[in-house]
Amino acid sequence: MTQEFTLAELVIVACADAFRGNGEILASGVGTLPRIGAGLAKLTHSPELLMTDSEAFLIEDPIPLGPRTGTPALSGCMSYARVFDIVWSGRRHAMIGPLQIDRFGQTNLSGVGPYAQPKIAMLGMRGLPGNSANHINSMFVPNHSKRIFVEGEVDIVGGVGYNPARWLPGMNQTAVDLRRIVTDLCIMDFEGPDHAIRVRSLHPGVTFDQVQDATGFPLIRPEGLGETPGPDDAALAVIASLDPKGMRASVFKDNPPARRS
Amino acid sequence: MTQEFTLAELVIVACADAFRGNGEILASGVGTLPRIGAGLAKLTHSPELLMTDSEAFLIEDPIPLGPRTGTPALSGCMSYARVFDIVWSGRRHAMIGPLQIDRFGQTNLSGVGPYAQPKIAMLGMRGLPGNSANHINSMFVPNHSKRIFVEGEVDIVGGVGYNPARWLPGMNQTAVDLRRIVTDLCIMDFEGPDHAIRVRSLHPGVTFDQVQDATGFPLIRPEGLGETPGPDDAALAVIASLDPKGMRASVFKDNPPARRS
Amino acid sequence: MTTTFDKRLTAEAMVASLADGMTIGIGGWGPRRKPMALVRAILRSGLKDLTVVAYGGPEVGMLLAAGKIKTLIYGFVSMDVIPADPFFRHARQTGAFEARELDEGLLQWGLRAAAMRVPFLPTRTGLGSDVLTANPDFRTVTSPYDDGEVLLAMPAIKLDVALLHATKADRLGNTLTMGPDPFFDDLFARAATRTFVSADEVVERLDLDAATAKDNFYERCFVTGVVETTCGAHPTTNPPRHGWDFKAMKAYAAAAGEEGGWNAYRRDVIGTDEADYIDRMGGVATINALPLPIF
Amino acid sequence: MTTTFDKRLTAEAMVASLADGMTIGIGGWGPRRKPMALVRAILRSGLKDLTVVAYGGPEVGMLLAAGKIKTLIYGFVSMDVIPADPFFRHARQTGAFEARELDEGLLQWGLRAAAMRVPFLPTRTGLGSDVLTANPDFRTVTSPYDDGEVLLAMPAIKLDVALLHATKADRLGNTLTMGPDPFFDDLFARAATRTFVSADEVVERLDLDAATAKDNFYERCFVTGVVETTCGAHPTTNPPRHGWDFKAMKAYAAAAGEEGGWNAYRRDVIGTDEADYIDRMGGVATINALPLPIF
Repeated sequence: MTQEFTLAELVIVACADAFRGNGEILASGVGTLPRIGAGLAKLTHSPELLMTDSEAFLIEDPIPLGPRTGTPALSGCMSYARVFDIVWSGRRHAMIGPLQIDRFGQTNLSGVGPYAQPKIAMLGMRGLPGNSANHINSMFVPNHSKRIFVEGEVDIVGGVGYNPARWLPGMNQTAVDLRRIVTDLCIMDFEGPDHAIRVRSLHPGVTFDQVQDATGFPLIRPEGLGETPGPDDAALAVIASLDPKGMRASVFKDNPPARRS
Repeated sequence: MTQEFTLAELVIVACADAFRGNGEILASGVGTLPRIGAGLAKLTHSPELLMTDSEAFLIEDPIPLGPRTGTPALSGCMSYARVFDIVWSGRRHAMIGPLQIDRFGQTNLSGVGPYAQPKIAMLGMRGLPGNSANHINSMFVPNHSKRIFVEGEVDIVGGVGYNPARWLPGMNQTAVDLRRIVTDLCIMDFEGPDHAIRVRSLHPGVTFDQVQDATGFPLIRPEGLGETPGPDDAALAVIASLDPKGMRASVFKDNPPARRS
Repeated sequence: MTTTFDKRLTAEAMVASLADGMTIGIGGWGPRRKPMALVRAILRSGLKDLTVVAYGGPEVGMLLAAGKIKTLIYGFVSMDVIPADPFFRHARQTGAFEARELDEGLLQWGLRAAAMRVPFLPTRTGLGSDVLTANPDFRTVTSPYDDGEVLLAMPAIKLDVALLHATKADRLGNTLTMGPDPFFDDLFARAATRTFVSADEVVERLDLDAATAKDNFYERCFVTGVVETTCGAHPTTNPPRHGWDFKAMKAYAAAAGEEGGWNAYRRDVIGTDEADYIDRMGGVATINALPLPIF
Repeated sequence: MTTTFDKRLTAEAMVASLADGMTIGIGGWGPRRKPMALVRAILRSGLKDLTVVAYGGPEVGMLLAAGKIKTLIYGFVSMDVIPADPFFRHARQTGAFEARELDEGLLQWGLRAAAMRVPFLPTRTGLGSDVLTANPDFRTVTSPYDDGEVLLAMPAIKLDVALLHATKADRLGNTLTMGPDPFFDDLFARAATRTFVSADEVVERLDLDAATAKDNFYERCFVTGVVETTCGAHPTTNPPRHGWDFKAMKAYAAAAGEEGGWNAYRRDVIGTDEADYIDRMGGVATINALPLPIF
């Protein structure tokens, strides 16, 4: 019998699954759960993934979160100059948590409100325009809501998506490749008509209507929409090894179990 | 009283003088005499010059020719990737020995004869197009003759020069900066009208007519054309320290004295 | 016989050589290896109307708070452990400066264009995004080959001055920068007309070996002056010497929440003298004991 | 639990995966760190009509002598101590291949364009020269900015395959390349659809430290296969293991002066088996004792 598991652990498995079958690319999971998810992928179904020590080097053994003992064995270098070489080559899959996401998959990290004078300014575009134009991208949303899944376009388009109005003749958008959106309610993908966002699976105890109500644009509901699969015992053991201090318990308020009551 | 000196030593001083007042640039003297000349410049009038160990590093103490004892102290890196960064930045002065030179200062290292099937093929263009389009260049010619200073254009233009027919509207040729041609007969420069080649000084015992007769195109003879200055004792000592095995003696047949008899 | 040259100068002399309205690039990355002592010298000066180009850390918030920046060209501004710099946020939200947000990769591409002396470099990055809104002067270029692809023509970001921090330098301008990542200090130096480098230690001559020679990231012909300033990167990380000073960064960020906070911070923390600043921060030994962050 | 993968293969299996007419980039520089064992495997095969891209050393002359090359894209072909390769000269003088001479800097710029997945990169280099004669398909591009500068649009040099030599590799495709200069092996790898690396030693797992990790020049996602071939760079230099084999290069060059020289060289020196070749060259210990050249 499988152990009980938490929503955070369910989400980690969903994040890991996003990296399955990507081939030999740099898996960049930014934030606690995507990072553990990428490590889980590499340690189970996708050993070919490249991964960093979260600073400037490549490693083959994913590094557990928290204080380290000793120096990890390195397999290569991933200075920022090399990061852009990899990004522009297309050999990367980044999973980050944007401030806003729209129906086209466009994402925003810059701020809320008009570009010239945003109501809430954040850090800037960071690598979103380059990531989105060049390699696979996924998103992690810890609090699925209309504040994040906005009705119109995101206020400031950092990450590009499938909005035809933003692409002019002659521009090559073939490298835009949005994969998964993992939230606290469900997994979504871009496999609807014309890359429309589709609910791929619902987390245990969540309904489609709940998800739709928390989203600012209409979602595609596929035939036979099922439940997000959770971790097996082996996966839970790997997760525990990647997060020995239990940092995953503090991502969601009160660290709820995977199944909503 | 100044010691006797050889033609090779005279030429070394002339090469060194080409690097005077260049500012802080990479001085690349290719071949025995230009290399000693660059070292002489750095050790006397132009300490600011950058110089390599002739492989992949920068040094501050010019490395004597011949077998080394010990490892030189390095001041930086000059891998080929960095060489092109420096070349394109314009911070270099290269002095090389081309196969052919024409009245426009265009140079050829590729071969003699038509490009499609040269009569004599050499190594290829090497860095000539990039060097000549980006930074200061000078030339060393050990055997001043019409075979090298050709009548028409060089057969294959590697290094670019001041031939207006080769430059189309909109192209930026302002970085083309040809300085000196040091030969076994004289020093020439590009300070004639429209960068025409001018005899700058004659080596002791050489006449202008001798130079003109050995050149495939008309040369400018300036007012008060003088004699190429030779090394003083201090310079001879530096030269000896840079070439302790006397490799400079084998550049010209029978290692003649500077003054032609 | 050999004449020689010496690039040493003080931070104050460096600032005196700058002019209002200049475009200044600042090396490092976020809260990592920033030439903070040089920035503090600017904060203590009357310099203004600057265009600043940076992968921004605390130096950007400080220069904004002090009203030094007219235009900011940046991929982000962040102190990592304090993700959003409150001085930056406030300035951005009040439209206090012209914000030219770029993708991080575009910023280095623009510096590379300047370094390679070409007017632009083509890329797909930025197309389809509000990079084009943020930078209305950006233009596209069409590939002259059969693909006919339309690309962003990232314009060269030419700098009047680059400010960088190194571990060690010599009076000739040779530098050694330790730490796992060069970031883009080399491109900042190559893109600039003049570059000033602060270093924890300035020696007569750097004698490097094959392993360390590569950590001289930019040739000394790109270095105009070197400033000896021990712990000059404080409060940012400067491996292997010291990590960032979280307490100091927190105190700086907290100042933004107080009435007249910047003026007090400027007066009481930045002060009028770098040696006093280092003393106030606990002194060299304390700063060099700051542990390196783990990620 | 962890599944794994293994990129080891033989030089023969590598050659079997190639096809006539492919564009093959060869790393190293002149007589330095050339993947000669992989080249010898091609010489022993029926492969033909290749487009070869290289900073050419002896591998180019050999492939030309064997009639393998249809088109050569190159900055130069030289063995340094033997400046002009007589097989190359003969082939060039008889018009035996399509010669696309480039400036050395243009070659890396074209590889970089391919690595960055842009159709071209602009430059002044090549303008005014016969690079444009040698490459009649090259076009110019006009800066879309006010400068309106006309530049050469160096087209991306996309490679079907890159062949490189490393000091050490692991079965996952991680590599360690020692020696003072990386040359452009990283760009060859990034510009290629598939990359094969020969290494003097292939281990289970490379465990590098911060100092050596930077000498993994290209990430293993760019490495398709690794071939263990001790002294595989012979007769070219492969620091720190060994210098070039002047005697062997001289014997190769001398073969060009003899009637049927290449056929004899191909039969008697290259032979049919790499292990026999290394034996004929004196064996591993002798080759590893070849002193590094001094410049």
